[in-house]
Amino acid sequence: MTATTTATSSELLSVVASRELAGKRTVFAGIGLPTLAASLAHLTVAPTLEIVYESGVCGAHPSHLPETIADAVLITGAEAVLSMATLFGSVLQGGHIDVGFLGAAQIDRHGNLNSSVIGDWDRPTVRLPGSGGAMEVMANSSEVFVVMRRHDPRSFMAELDFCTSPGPDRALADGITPRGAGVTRVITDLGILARAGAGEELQLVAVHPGVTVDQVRAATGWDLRTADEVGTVEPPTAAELGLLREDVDPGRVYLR
Amino acid sequence: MTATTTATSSELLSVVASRELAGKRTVFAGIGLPTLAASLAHLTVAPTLEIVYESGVCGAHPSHLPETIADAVLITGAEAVLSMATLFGSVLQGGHIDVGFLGAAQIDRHGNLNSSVIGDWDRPTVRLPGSGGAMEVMANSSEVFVVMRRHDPRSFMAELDFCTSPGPDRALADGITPRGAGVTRVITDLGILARAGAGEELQLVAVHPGVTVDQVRAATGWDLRTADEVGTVEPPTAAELGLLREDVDPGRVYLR
Amino acid sequence: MTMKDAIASFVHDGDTVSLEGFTHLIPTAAGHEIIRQGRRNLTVVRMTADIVVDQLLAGGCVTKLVSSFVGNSSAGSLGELRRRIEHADPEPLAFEEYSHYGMICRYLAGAQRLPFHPLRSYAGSDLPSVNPGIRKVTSPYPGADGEPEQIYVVPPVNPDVTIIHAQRADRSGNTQVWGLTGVQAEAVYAAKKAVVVVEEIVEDEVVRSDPNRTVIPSHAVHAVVACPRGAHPSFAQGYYDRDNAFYRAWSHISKDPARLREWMAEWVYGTRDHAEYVAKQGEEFWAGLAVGEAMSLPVNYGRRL
Amino acid sequence: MTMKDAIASFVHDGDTVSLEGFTHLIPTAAGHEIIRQGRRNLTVVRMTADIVVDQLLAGGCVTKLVSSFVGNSSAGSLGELRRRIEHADPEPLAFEEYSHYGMICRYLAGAQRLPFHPLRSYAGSDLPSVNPGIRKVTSPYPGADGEPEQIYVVPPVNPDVTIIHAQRADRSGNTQVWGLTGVQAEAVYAAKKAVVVVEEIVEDEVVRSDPNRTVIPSHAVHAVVACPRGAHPSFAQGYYDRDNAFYRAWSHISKDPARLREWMAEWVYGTRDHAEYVAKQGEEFWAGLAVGEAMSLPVNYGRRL
Repeated sequence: MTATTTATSSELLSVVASRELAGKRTVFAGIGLPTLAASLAHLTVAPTLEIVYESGVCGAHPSHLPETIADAVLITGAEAVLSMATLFGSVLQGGHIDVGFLGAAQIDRHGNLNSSVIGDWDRPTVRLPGSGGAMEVMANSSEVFVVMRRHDPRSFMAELDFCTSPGPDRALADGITPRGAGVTRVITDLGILARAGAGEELQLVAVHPGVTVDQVRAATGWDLRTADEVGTVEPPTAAELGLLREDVDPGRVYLR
Repeated sequence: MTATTTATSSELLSVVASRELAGKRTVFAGIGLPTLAASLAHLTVAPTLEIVYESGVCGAHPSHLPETIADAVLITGAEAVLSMATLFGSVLQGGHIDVGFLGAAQIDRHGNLNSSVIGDWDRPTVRLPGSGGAMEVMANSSEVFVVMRRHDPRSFMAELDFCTSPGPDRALADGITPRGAGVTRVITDLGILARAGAGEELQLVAVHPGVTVDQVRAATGWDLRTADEVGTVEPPTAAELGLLREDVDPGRVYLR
Repeated sequence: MTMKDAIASFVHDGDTVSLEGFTHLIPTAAGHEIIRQGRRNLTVVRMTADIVVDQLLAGGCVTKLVSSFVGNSSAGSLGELRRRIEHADPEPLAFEEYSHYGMICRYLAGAQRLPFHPLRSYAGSDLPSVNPGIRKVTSPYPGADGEPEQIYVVPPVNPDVTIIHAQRADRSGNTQVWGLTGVQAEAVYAAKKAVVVVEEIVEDEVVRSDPNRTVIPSHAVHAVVACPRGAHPSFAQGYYDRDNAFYRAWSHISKDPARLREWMAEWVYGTRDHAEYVAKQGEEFWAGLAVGEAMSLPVNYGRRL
Repeated sequence: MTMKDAIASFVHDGDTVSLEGFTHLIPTAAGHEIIRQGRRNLTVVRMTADIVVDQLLAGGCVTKLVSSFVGNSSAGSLGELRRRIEHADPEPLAFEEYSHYGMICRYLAGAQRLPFHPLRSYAGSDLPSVNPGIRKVTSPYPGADGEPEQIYVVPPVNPDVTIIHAQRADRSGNTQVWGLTGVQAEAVYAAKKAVVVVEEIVEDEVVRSDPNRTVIPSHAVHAVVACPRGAHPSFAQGYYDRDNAFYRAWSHISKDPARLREWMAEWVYGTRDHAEYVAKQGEEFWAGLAVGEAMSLPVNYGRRL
């Protein structure tokens, strides 16, 4: 019943991420792969999952697939729309988010993230958007999942150019205990890295079919640790792909 | 055109207080004499006056005279109803209130107020309601008016049993500069006491017709200072009384 | 969930229980059920400790009160509370006293998981001398005069359970309130568990037609209880008016311990639940608190064409 | 008040100007009028520095930016902003960088006249090393482990003027917003003056039929400007949809300085006011952003009988 050969990279990442949401209650997600993953999880492994959007929307029931986290279709028919002070203060910092999804330009072995600059902050080679709410998602979600479309040494770096969103190890070194475990899963086009929380490095726990451990190590900018047994990711099933293609994103807005 | 002989004590206090609101924009008022004074001022000396209620109501247009600061008739047809966090945080502490009205069981020469206990806090002779929002009204309004129905030494005290709501002198002694001037007017059944702000004592600036300065000094529990020229309060005019009786409180709910 | 089950499940002896609702939507019926179930050693957190708190005290449920106003609205005194505080009769009451904004900031800090919340009151007041929870912090930024600036702070409050009353919710707990919204949302977010008592449980479509009206989303709610007229003697905007006569009467009832015991025996212990309390008042009584219609004009949320 | 008069009266060279609206209700028309009037040396405060900020930069109005997100939504980059920051081209841009909640807390502190606002982020981030405004305070209460607890704080922001866009207001400035309400109320309360731009000015009765919908009361508002479609290319819930095509186009327009100058010449300098900008787009264009009806169900506020 598998259908790997037909799964695109977006489909693969969405399906793998969706499985990691099994049994979760609340997820803080941006538009794109995280929403696809959460929506699929809602139909499969996490029937009571609620997606909370940075814009303040809780319990959205969109008539169309949203194009932004603030799309009008997310608001009409939603269960609640909160002010940003309430969303960031009471919901996120208050500790109501199980899983936060984050992206980044660079990630290091402890799951610290850079979304601010390439180069020096003062006169960067590339000015990226910055934190937005990423720093708050990292500090306050129980755990964070990162989805990276391209696993390569320019993104998986030994030293970040700038740390925008620090994991718990950096926070503890700064004298402050954060609520969350930081990044616990990194899902890439090569496989899955995982760590349990403070004090741990990301390690390779699974590769996609056909990918070797050496390939992943070569694509990682630090000396990547590997689990005692590196598994193989179960390819997307026909059922998962069917739901994703027919129910979640029938217009193929994100399933490029 | 005066009609002193017919004015009750409530009418007198309301009219005198209303005149002090000339030109003011926002007043924080409880139900009773303060609302009567503010409503009359709105019709006379302060046409743009807005009454803000502790309950969160701004710009009320009640169909009936309200019985409490949270009366349903204050909400229906109001211009805005705010959460208490916004009302106390942004409106009051934010510095949007020109005049706050406060009552108290005891007041001292600097306009510090006690609304907590008679006797010791630990085992009081009489447990009074406490601060409510009084402490915040005192600290954050530009100035505070106090209306006291009975001017006597048990209320006008040299030493408060407990200071609930401190004026700026006590705040400054505690190392903190408050926004407001504290109590600037005390309107009583004998006359009007006034002070400009920090560093000043309340002094007698006017008496009601027929009241002597000595009478007021005898009714005050400290050695009351008097202005160089103690005036006589202009009695309520027929126009003021007419508005109060026919427009503000036609049911004579508070004009006992 | 029934009120009986909700109180049995979420309020335990020794718990810290927040009951909020500022004059409007006071969770009285929940308070009565706590009394009926005989809870003991509760710490009650409530900004305006009024009739329902006096009743909980009379029920022997409360050993500690955290509050910023202890009075029967503007209608008089709370007899049982005054006996407890003034005479330790029948037993002492531990009292942690704040101002209104102090309480609001405690809920804000609790809801936001902050170690403290700053506020511009308390300077020069005697309250910090009797409440060691009220402390000072020096700002790391210079004040207006260029000198170091101090400010008072209050600690977070995180009740074991917060109980509020609201006009309506859907089955999953998305709660809508209009009129005075008070501090209910902050009190719910500050709590470990939250029980929402409502005038009516409505269809999902009703709530979803106006998501801005939802002041508390379902993820913060652990039980929804339908209990019409459960806020009496306070009011529910658009449902029934405030019973001002009862507020005035309470000062007299509570002043006399014997009369208070009789009232409790008849109206709390003598009724099985709030439905019986409502029925006992009689339809004529409720007709006297009925309100007419003043409907909000609808707004357009828009639909993608 | 006209937009022209409002900007002339409330925005001065050198001012600190907050423009808020998170994706929804972005005050674009106000930004364009600031550019037309040639304001200089502004400090712009905006959580999501997006198209309108890139345009203000291109207009030469801005010397300093205070923000937590500098990007063209999820649609790409801001060309002018990146040239200013990456190459100081045509001149440097002072940039004070925060996170989203850092900005929200700055507005909250500004609105509440607090010397600082604590928050549970920034620990371990490199941001405090490039922004000396982000500092630490030691809590006067012990932490969970009984040891002294530290927390980061941000300073208040008090803009000279905050400009927001809203669906509607009455003549005196009572402002109603639905859908995403963002941080607008806090940004208005934090400011010394506030200008509210609305899709429509409505009769008093409309606002007063639903006072809970009023997110900003008139006492906080200094000018009300009617400017339909003034939030384009962002959206106004229930009035018109987001112009996603323009967002995508902006990355290309702004990437090329010549093309950017042409766009500015045609659409900002080349239009006298927003009405002309709207007319120039043409009715067909606006029909493409039209939305259908999804009306909120009314609630009863009640009337005393």
